[in-house]
Amino acid sequence: MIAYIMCFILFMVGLYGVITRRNLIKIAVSMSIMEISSFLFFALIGYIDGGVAPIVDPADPVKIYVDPLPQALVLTAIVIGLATTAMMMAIIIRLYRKYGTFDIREIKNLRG
Amino acid sequence: MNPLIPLFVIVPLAGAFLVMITGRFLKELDKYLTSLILLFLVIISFYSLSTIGENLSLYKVGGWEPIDKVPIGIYMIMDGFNAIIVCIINLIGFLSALYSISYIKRYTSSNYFYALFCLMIGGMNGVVLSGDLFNIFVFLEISVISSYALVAFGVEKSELEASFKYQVLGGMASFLILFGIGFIYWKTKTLNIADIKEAFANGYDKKYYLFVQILILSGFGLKAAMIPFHAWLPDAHSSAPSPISAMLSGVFIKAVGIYVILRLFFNMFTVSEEMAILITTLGTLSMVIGVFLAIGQWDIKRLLAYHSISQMGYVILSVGIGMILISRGSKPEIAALAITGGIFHLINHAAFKGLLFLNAGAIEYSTGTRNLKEMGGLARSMPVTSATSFIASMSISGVPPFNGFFSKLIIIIAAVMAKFYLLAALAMIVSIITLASFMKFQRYAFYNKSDIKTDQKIKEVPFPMLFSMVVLSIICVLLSLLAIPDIRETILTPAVNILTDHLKYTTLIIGQ
Amino acid sequence: MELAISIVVGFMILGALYAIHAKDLLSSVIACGIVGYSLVICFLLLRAPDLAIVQIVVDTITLIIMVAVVLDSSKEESYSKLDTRGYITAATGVLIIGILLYFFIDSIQTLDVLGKSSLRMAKHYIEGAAQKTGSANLVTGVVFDFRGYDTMGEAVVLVTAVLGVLTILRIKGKK
Amino acid sequence: MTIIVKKTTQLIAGMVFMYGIYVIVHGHLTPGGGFAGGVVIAGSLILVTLAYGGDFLKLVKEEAGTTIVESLATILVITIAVSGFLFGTKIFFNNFLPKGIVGHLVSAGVLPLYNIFVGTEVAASIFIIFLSLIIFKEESQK
Repeated sequence: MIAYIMCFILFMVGLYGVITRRNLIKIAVSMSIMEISSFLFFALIGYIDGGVAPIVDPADPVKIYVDPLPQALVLTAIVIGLATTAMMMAIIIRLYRKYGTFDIREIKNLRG
Repeated sequence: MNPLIPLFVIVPLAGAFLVMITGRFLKELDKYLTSLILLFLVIISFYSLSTIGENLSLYKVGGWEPIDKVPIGIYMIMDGFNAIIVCIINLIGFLSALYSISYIKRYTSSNYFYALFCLMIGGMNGVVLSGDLFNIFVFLEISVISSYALVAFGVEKSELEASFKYQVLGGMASFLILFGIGFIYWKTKTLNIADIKEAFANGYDKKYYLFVQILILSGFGLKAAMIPFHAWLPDAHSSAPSPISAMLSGVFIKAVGIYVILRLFFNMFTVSEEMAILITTLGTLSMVIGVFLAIGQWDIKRLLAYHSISQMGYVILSVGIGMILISRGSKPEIAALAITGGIFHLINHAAFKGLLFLNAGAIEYSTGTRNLKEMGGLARSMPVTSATSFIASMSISGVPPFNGFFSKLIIIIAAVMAKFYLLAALAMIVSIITLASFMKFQRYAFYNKSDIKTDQKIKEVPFPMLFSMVVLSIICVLLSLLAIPDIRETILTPAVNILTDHLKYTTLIIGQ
Repeated sequence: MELAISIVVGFMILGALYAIHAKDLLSSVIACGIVGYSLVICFLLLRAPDLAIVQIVVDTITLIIMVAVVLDSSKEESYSKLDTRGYITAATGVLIIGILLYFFIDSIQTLDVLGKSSLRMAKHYIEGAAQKTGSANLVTGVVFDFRGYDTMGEAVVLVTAVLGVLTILRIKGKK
Repeated sequence: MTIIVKKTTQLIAGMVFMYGIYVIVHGHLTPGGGFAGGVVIAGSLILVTLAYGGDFLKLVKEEAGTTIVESLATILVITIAVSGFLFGTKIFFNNFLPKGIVGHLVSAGVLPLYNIFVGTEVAASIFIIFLSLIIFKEESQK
C-alpha cells in the first residue's frame, strides 16, 4: 500500500504547486507533475506479481502476463498530457511576449 | 446495432480535417462546408430522437461480442436521455455556425476557427454517446482542448489570460477525472459503465465509494462550473468570440458537465443519501451566489456568464431533489417530476442562453462595445436584435407565456411537494432577482436614449446573424409547448425513466 | 518490488518538491524532467516496456519545449516575500492536501494490494488476444483493436492540440 | 550551433530516424508501436532543426506542407476505421484483413496499417508544434 500512498503524495505535491505558485512556468511544471503521478497510478494498478511484460512469445505461451489494459490507457493518456502541455506552453510564451513577466498576479494588475 | 450512431462522431471529425485541408486552397469553402455538415447532423439527431422512444440502441465498436456477460470492446449508446442532449448540441452548433459566417470576418485565419468548431462538436457528440468511462475522458479532452484554443481565438491580452486560467482549472479537472477512473478500475477491473454497476453490485466499502464519488463529482463539477469551481467561467465566456461563448454557455457545460454527472450518478453509482444532499446544496449555492454576482456586472457577456452559473444551479437543485427522494425510496413520482423539471430547464436554458449570447455578439458587432453604460436606444436602430433579446430575457426570467416559466414552475412544484419549502422559496427569490437584472439589461441596452453621441449610424447586423437569432427565438417560444402533459410524455419521460429506474440501463446493455 | 518502487517514487517526490520551490526557472524545468525520467524507471520495474519507450521520448520533447520557452525569458523567478495572501493560499493548499490524503489512506484499505490484482475485463484480452488480434504485443492489440476507437480519439486529440497551438501562436488575431 | 554539434547530428540523426521507423513497423511484435515510433521520428527531425537552426530549413511563415501531411495522415486513419465499417462486416473499426501467423512481420491484419498511419500523424503533429514555437520566437523578435 505504501507505493499507492507515495504516488498520491506526488499527486498532492503537484496540486499544491498549482494552487500556491504564482509563476506561470511553475504552474506548468506542477501540472506535468500531477500528470506523471496519474500515469504512475495506472501502471501500479496493472502490476501482477511474477508477471512478464505482455509480449506473447509463440515459443513458450504459458506465462502470467501483466494486465495490458491500464498500459493501453496510459499510452493514450501520455499523448493527451503532451497535447495539454504543448497548448499551455504556447499560451505561456504568448503571455510572456505580451506582458513581459511570468508572474500571474502582475498580469492580473496589468490587464486593467 | 443501428449504424447511425458512429456517424455523429465520424462526420464532424472527418469534416474538420476536410475544412483544414480545403481552407488552404479555396478560401470561402470552409464556412459553407461546416454549415452543411452541421445541418446533416441536425437532421440525423432529430430523426434518432423521434425513433428512439423507450428503447436503447447499442453499437459495439469493433464488433467485439461480450464473453460470458463481460463486455470487452467500447460501446456507443443512444437512449432517450442522450438523444435530447445530442439534439441540443447539433442544433445550437448549427445556428452558431450560421451566425459566425458573418461574425468571423473580424478575425484572421477563419479556417482554423471552423476546423476547431467541428472538432468541438465531434468531441461533445463522442462524450454524450459513449458508454465507456475512458472513452468519455478521451472525447472530453478533444472538446476541451479545442475550446481552450477557441476561447483565445482573437489573441488579445485579456483573452490569453482568460484562456490560461481556463486551461489550468480544466487541466486539474482532467487529472482528477483520470484519478477517479483509475480508482474505479482498481476496484471493478472494468471500464464499461453498465458493467461497473454490475461489479459494484457485489459489495463495496462505504468510505472508498464516497471518495470515488467525490473525485468524479469535483472533476466533472469543474467542467459544469458548479459553485466551488466556477472561477474560470466568467472570464472564459466573456472573452471568447460570441458564437463560441453561446456554444460554451448553452451547450458545453451541459453536455460535458451536467450530462456526465447525471449519467454516472444515476446509472453507474447507486444513489446514496449524503451525496444527494451534497449535490443539492451545491446546486442551491450556485443558484444563489451566481445571481448575486451577476447583479453588479456592467459588461453584457460577464452578466450572462454569471447568470449561466445560477441557471445551472436550478438544474442541479431539481436533480438533487430527485436524487434525495430516490435514495430515501419515498414518493418516486415526485422524484420523476423533479428530474423532468431539471431536464426541461436544461433544454430551455440551452435555447435562451445561446440566444442571449448571440444578441450580445450582435450588439458588439454593430456598436463595438460590450459595456452597458456606453450603450442606449438600440431599439430603433436594431429592431430585430432587440425583439429577439426581449423574448430571450423574458423567458430566462420566467415570465408566464415563455418557456423559462414552465420549467421553473415544475421545479418549484416538485420542491414544494417534496417538502423542501426553503429551496422552493429560494428558487422563487432568485427568479425575481434574475428578472430585475434582465430588466436592467434591456433598459440600458435598448430603451433609454443614448446620451453619448455616436458618430457613425448603428445599422442592423447582416442576414446570417439575424436568421440564427430569429430561429432561436422561435425555438424558445415553441419549447413552452413542452409543458403540455402529452407532449412531455413522448419526449421527456423516456429520459427520466432511463435515469430513475436504475436497473433498466444495465439490463438493456448486458442483455443485448 | 514494492520497496524498489517506493524508493524511486520517494526520489520523485523530492525532485517534485525541488522543482516547485527552485529559485531559478531553468533548474525547476530540469527537475521536472528528472521526475519524468524516473517515471521511466518505475515503468520498467512494473514490467511496462511500451510505456517506458513512449514516456522517455515524450518527456524529452516536453523538456525541449519547456527549455525553449524558459530560455526566451529572464531565467530568474522574481523572488518576493510571501505576503498575507500567499500564506492564506499556502495554508488552504496544505489543508486540502491533508483532508484528501486522510480520506485516501482511509479508503484504500479494502482494495487489492500491489501485485495481487484480479482480472475481469482484461482476462479475455490475455487469453485469446494473440489469436483474436493476431499481434504478439498484447498492448498494441488492446490499443489498436479492442479499443481502437480510443486511439482514433487520441490521434484527433493530437491534431486538435496542433490546431490550437497554431491558432494561439499566430501574430495578428483580429483585423 | 558549434561544429561539434553539427557533426554529431549528422552522424546520429539518420540512425534515430531509422530506429523510429523500426519501432513503428514492428509495433505489433516488439514493445513500442505507432505512438512511440512517431515520437522518435519527431525527435530526430527536431534534432536536425536544433543543430542547424531555423534558416537552414528555410522555414516559411506558413508551414503549409506539414499541416497537409498531418491532416492527410489522420484522414487515412479515419478511412481505415471507416473501411472496416464499409466493406468489412459493416462494423466500425473492425479488423477485416487476414490475421496471419502470430509473430510474423505481416501478421496482425489491420494493425500494422494503423501503426504506420498513427506513427506518421504523431511525428508530423509534434514536429509542427516545435516548428510553430521556433517560428513564433523568430517572428516576434523581428
